[in-house]
Amino acid sequence: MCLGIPGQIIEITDPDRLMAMADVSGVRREVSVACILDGPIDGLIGKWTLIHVGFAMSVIDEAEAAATLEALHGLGEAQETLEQMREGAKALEAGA
Amino acid sequence: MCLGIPGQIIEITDPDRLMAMADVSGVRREVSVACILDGPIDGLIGKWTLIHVGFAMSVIDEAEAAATLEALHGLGEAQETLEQMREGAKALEAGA
Amino acid sequence: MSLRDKRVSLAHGGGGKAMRDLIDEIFTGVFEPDSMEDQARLSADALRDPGARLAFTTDSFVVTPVEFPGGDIGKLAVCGTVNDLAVGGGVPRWLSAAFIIEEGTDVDLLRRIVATMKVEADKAGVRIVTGDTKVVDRGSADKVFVTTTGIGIIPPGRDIAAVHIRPGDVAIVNGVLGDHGACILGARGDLALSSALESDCAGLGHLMEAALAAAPNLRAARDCTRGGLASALNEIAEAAGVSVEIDEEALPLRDEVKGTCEILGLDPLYLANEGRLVLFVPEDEAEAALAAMRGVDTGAGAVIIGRAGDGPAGQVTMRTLFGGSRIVDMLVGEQLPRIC
Amino acid sequence: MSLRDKRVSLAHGGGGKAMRDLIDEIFTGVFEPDSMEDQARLSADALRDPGARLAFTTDSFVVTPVEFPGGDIGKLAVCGTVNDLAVGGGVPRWLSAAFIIEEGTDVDLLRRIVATMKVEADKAGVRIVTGDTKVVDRGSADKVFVTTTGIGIIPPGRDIAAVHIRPGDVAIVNGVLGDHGACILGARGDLALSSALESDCAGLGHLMEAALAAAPNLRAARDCTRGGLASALNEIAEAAGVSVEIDEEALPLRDEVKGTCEILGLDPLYLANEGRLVLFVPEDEAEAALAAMRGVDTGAGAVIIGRAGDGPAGQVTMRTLFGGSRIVDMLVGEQLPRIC
Amino acid sequence: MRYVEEFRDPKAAKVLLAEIAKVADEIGATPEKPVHIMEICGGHTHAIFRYGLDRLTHPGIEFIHGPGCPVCVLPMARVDECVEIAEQDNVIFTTFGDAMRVPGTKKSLLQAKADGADIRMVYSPLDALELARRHPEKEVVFFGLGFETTTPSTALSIQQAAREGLTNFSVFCNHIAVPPPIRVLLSDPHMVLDGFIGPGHVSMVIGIHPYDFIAEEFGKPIVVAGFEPVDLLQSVLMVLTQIRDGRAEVENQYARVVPEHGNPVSLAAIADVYEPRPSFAWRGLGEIDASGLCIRPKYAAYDAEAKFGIGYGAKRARDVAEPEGTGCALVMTGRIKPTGCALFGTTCTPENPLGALMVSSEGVCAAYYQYGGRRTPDPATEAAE
Amino acid sequence: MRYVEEFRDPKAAKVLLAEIAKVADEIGATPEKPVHIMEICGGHTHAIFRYGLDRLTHPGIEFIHGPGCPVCVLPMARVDECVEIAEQDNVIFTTFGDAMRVPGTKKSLLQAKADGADIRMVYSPLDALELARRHPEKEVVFFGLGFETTTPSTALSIQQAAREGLTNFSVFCNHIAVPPPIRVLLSDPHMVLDGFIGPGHVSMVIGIHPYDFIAEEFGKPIVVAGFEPVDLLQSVLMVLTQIRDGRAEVENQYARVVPEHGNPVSLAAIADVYEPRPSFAWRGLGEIDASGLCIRPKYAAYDAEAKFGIGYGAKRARDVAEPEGTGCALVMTGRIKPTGCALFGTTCTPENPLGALMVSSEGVCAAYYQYGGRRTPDPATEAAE
Ligand code: SF4
Ligand code: SF4
Ligand SMILES: [Mg+2]
Ligand SMILES: [Mg+2]
Ligand SMILES: [Mg+2]
Ligand SMILES: [Mg+2]
Ligand SMILES: [Mg+2]
Ligand SMILES: [Mg+2]
Ligand SMILES: [Mg+2]
Ligand SMILES: [Mg+2]
Ligand SMILES: [Mg+2]
Ligand SMILES: [Mg+2]
Repeated sequence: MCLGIPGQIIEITDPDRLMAMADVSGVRREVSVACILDGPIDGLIGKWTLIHVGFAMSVIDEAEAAATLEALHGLGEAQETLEQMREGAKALEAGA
Repeated sequence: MCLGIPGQIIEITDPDRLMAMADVSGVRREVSVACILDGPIDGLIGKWTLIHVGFAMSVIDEAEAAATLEALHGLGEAQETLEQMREGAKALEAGA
Repeated sequence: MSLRDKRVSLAHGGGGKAMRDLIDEIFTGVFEPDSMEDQARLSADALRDPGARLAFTTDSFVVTPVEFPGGDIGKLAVCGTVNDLAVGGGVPRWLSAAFIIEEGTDVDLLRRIVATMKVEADKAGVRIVTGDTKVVDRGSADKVFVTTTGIGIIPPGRDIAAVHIRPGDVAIVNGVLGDHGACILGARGDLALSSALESDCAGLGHLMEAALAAAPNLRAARDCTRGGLASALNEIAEAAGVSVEIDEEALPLRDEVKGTCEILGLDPLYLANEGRLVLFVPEDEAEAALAAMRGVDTGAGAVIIGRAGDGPAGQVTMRTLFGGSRIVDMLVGEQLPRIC
Repeated sequence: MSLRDKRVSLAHGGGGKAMRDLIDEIFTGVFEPDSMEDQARLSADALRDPGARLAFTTDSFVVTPVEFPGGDIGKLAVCGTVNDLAVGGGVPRWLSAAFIIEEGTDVDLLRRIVATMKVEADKAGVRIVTGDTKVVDRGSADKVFVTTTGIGIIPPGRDIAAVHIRPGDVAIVNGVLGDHGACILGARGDLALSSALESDCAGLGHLMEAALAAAPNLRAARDCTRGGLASALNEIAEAAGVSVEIDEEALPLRDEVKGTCEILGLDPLYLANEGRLVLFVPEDEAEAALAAMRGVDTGAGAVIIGRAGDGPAGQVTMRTLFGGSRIVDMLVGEQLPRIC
Repeated sequence: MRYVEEFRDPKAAKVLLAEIAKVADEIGATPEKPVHIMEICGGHTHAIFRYGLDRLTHPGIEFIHGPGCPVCVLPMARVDECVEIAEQDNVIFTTFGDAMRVPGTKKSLLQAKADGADIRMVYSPLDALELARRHPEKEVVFFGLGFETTTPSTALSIQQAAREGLTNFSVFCNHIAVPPPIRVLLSDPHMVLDGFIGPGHVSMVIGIHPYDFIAEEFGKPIVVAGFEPVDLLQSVLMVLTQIRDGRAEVENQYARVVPEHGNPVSLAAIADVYEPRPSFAWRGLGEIDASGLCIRPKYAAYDAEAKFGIGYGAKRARDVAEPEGTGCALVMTGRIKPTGCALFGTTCTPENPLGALMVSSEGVCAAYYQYGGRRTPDPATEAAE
Repeated sequence: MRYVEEFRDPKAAKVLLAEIAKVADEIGATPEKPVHIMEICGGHTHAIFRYGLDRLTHPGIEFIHGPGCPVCVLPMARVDECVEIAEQDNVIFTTFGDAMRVPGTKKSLLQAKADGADIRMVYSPLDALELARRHPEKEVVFFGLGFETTTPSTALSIQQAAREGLTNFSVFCNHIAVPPPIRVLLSDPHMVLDGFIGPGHVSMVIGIHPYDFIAEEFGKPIVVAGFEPVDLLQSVLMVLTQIRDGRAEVENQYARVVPEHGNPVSLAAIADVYEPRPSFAWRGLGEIDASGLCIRPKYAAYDAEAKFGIGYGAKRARDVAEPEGTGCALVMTGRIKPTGCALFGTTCTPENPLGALMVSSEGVCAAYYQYGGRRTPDPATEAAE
């Protein structure tokens, strides 16, 4: 029961009921922002959230996302270096 | 609001609610016999009645019906006699 | 056999396996379409004759109840379209059948309907060669609707149409009128009427061919479906530009049909038929046509009911039992049971 | 103009004047059937060529809502049947159209639907030559159902069928997938989704002719309607006795379609399309076919998505973005919105 | 005997037509100076047109078609009230088919049904009662419409509902009485009527004496008649004979069905359930005193007017002006034929009835339209007019 | 950043797959002696199959598919109870689409709908709430199904209904918790698991600490993971790395969404509305203590069990025997693969699911069937098995 997707809050539609419009790749749906309210409701506009069954359940932490991707990047670069070294070694061997 | 048609009571279907089955040219419909009850309900079986909106409203009087037709018959015979007399007279004239 | 469900659900309309199971098991086996392709491909050999034409007609069937004494919606759907082809001179050849099925419909009901269709198609000499099924939400249809579309071949030189009717031409019907309409009114149950009436539903292709063979100058024919004989005659009189007079005494009506009409205040001339047609032939071919029709089971009750005249174009009148005359107009809407 | 009613009532289905008024005013003027007869009579000249065949197909359309961004049920009904003819190699010629109308339906809605049908029929070069209308009680249908049946002519020598597909043949679709299905899911309103998506509904007859001209050995084609591309490919693979592998990366999908699928847990491969087809051509004709298709407005987005293989007959697989591979099976029932 | 075919016998009709012609000649009736006979009941009007009797009878006899069609005389405001009830969420509104197409100011019941109201045609109020039994969660309202013929059926249904303790059944009462409008017509200074064909099925309930005033106060003959063509012709003959003999009596041609004093069970049920309204509106005739019935307070639980606070029960029927230019009142009082109305067949047709008499298939304008009064007249009739 | 495509990047996947292979080799994982990693959540199972990750990862890694699909583990008796409620006359029964096809002993909700019950698929309990507002005359029941991810949504909906004073909205509560069955699995003597992929969206609500017992009590690594393929691969790598390094910790791969301590509003709503049941039945696993939630007495007005006197609220769930021969329990505990079940693909198929895991498209047997576990296996996978 875990289908959750990132969506961006683009408009507050009903401040009393804590409802807002979320955009997922150009598809809009009204969602409850009750779970992520943390200050004035207008502050949510522009925020990326994780949406599940019509509720924005979590504000996505951009820094954490970037960090995750950064780690992969690092891994990739490391592998590439390794690969290059290996190829280089092979070339050396072949050259030998 | 006067569409009424003759139908024959063929069966008592619900003595408590005074309902009976009527037959109109082979088409059956349950009707109320409340209006024509006059003695034991079974006595209605076989009776011809005048049916209106699901109610048997009147038991058809066979003698009266026969009398009406009889009168027409008399009228018809009288006309025929008259006709024959006229034709006879014509024939006489023609023959003259 | 993978169709275990007793009732149709939306899954059977979703384009997936459940749908294929339903189609395979209920339809394909019976109708034997040509191929796996979603279209029938038909040899056009019979159309090579110069002058041969295609006849093409469609009708949706929405009868309630879906099954009734003397038939079901499948029988109606095959016969109705066969008849629309036949009354225009088309020799019925191929049918398509599209089903709109309400969620919750008994699968066995579908089976029965399809079986009836096969029987009627075989009788009529047509093949049901392509089809479709859709399933809609409960409450978005009334059990099953069937739309049949027919292709017939009109032989070269044959041209049956109302415009050929001339004053003096004789009008023939093939049997008692109104059985279908009266039967359905009873079968619906809400009027609490019962009788031994059965629908007259029948395919009339062979009857038309017999009549055409005996009366080569047969002018036009029309099946007397919705709106009954009265509507068919009005349409035909208008299209032909003639008047038509029919004779009340000649109209073949069963007692039960009369009884139904008396009770409900209806006019049998407007009751629907599903196996009755009215055709017009030149006077000198009338007896031959009658005899030929009576030789076919669906024409056993054929009688002359009237003739075309040179009165006002489009006017249909009836000589009453009393020698009076009244106009038989088109209905306004539909016939409603009356009590006054 | 005698049709004063704003909504259809049962009177309009009774076979009387009200029905004739409805038909005259809404249908006849627009569709121009041949005559007053209840069947079209069609010249068979185009069928004189030895080897020419008739293509014949039918579909009922039951879409909810009846009008949606990018089209309406009438557009679907014309395009759907035109496409079923076209993908089999038939040149669409004539259509019939049978309407089942719910009591209470806006007459203006019917007018709009019929107008759309006329526009699409003209675009496709087909004539709507015969029809039918039935009116059913409120709650016995969902506004309007339309059943179209089409006749096309398959030129002599043309034989397009799945059985001709060989391993190595290339699969091409004519544009982005799933727009129709995703658009309808949104338009229904009950999921409260909105987007700028429009249905892809379009007639594909001209596209097929263009592809056939450029790729004379075009093997087979299928429109990707209910059940989407996945179902079309499964059907075709099974009928052809080949395997098919498609490439996830090659699949053209709009962001909004992806978004709809993410939100609802659906797979775009199974979303319905109404203006998309997949066709198989020999590898050496693929580029020519692509170019020709891209020259037609309905083929502007044509791309190669995969090819037939000699794997297990009927098996459709997809190479995922990751280089993994998964089976793309037929749906079981219909795709239901999921949350897990 | 099946009491139908016997009374449709063309031979008997021929004899009667000859006799009618004889008596008509005896009293000097001519097309120019015709005898005006009003058939009060729409059922008779219908039969006259269906069998073409108007064209078969002596040209000196002119039928004037009376106000005896309860559908035709139903005011538009009452139809509006039906629609108002029928459109309530929880209501199943039941009606005879006759009333479905009658236009209200906004819509007919047929249109209201198309718009979503749960409206069902029934053959009998008993069927409405059965619906109420089967749908305890719904309010089932029966549209009680009709003359004395029909009134007992709704009275008995209300009594039955009360016996069963049904709480979800009610009647929207529009029952009316035949004698009051006849008195209105006879009191009209333009009145040309020479005699009446009395509605047999009304008399089956009320007997023949409620018409005594016609003979006694107004000196006009009246014959209570059956509905088969032979019945009608015989009744015409009886009226003519009274005229010829200078009599003005209430006679009973339909004695096989009509008891002199009516049906006691029916009368008792009416008296138990209903009471007269001070007055009631008739389309084309206006308000007529004591011409309508309403449900007695003791049966208020079965009175849709009380239950829904609609119509006479709440306030007087809304004053709804009839469409302009309608000739209905003139037709109903015999001063013009339907064809004499400027709207006939043009803006007033059965498809789109403007006036009361075009509404029901029993309305005389509808009958004229349907059965050919409007097209080329029969040569015989033409001569007669 | 749109937080989707970035985590579906094939290049990133390639890097991760290489790194996974490296670590797997380092710890000596082989097809004969694989590392068993359980992804608890059905959403992860689905993603693994959808992207073919099981075939791409090093052959020494074997995914064991956990019980984390609330549809799969729903006992048939509970479906029967849904049907019982849905078939009541006045009820609109609302549910996520996932539950529509789940078989009860007699029928699924899809079949009940076909049989006439008013059952509607909704995307959100908020949509059910809106239906209740729009249909005050109906009882709107929402089928509350799901793990901690979903539980807040129904709790908040009940609170909202209470705030609005809605009296016709209730929830049929079947919410369950992830940790209890994990404890059951880990306590199984046949247990072969070496590490866990933790359900990220559950932790989004409850945080990562409820899994501490896995590391602390049972000494197994667990990585709370996102649902994109890159997330999953990275999490696998993290688990493998823990194994290689001899660590057993609760790590959070999905930190962009999962706060360490979860979502306080959600947790408060759950605590306000729900309380643990003594035990709850899991299809294929049996009764598990404190694994299910029910509605607190103070919200009894919104509790469909109380309102309809059905299910746990009235009596214990009926004991419904699972169909015979099903291998579900063995699959769920990792002892066999779906293809090892005798019923797989023969009598148990997605069209006619017999066992729990074939029911939902998240069930592992359904995933195997749908995504090709059953047909010619990938040569690579074949070699691996
Ligand atoms: S034609 Fe119409 S308006 Fe004129 S009298 Fe007849 S019903 Fe009245
Ligand atoms: S195949 Fe069916 S019975 Fe066997 S384990 Fe899977 S779900 Fe259970
Ligand atoms: Mg899950
Ligand atoms: Mg009357
Ligand atoms: Mg037709
Ligand atoms: Mg037809
Ligand atoms: Mg026809
Ligand atoms: Mg189809
Ligand atoms: Mg088709
Ligand atoms: Mg199609
Ligand atoms: Mg197709
Ligand atoms: Mg038709």
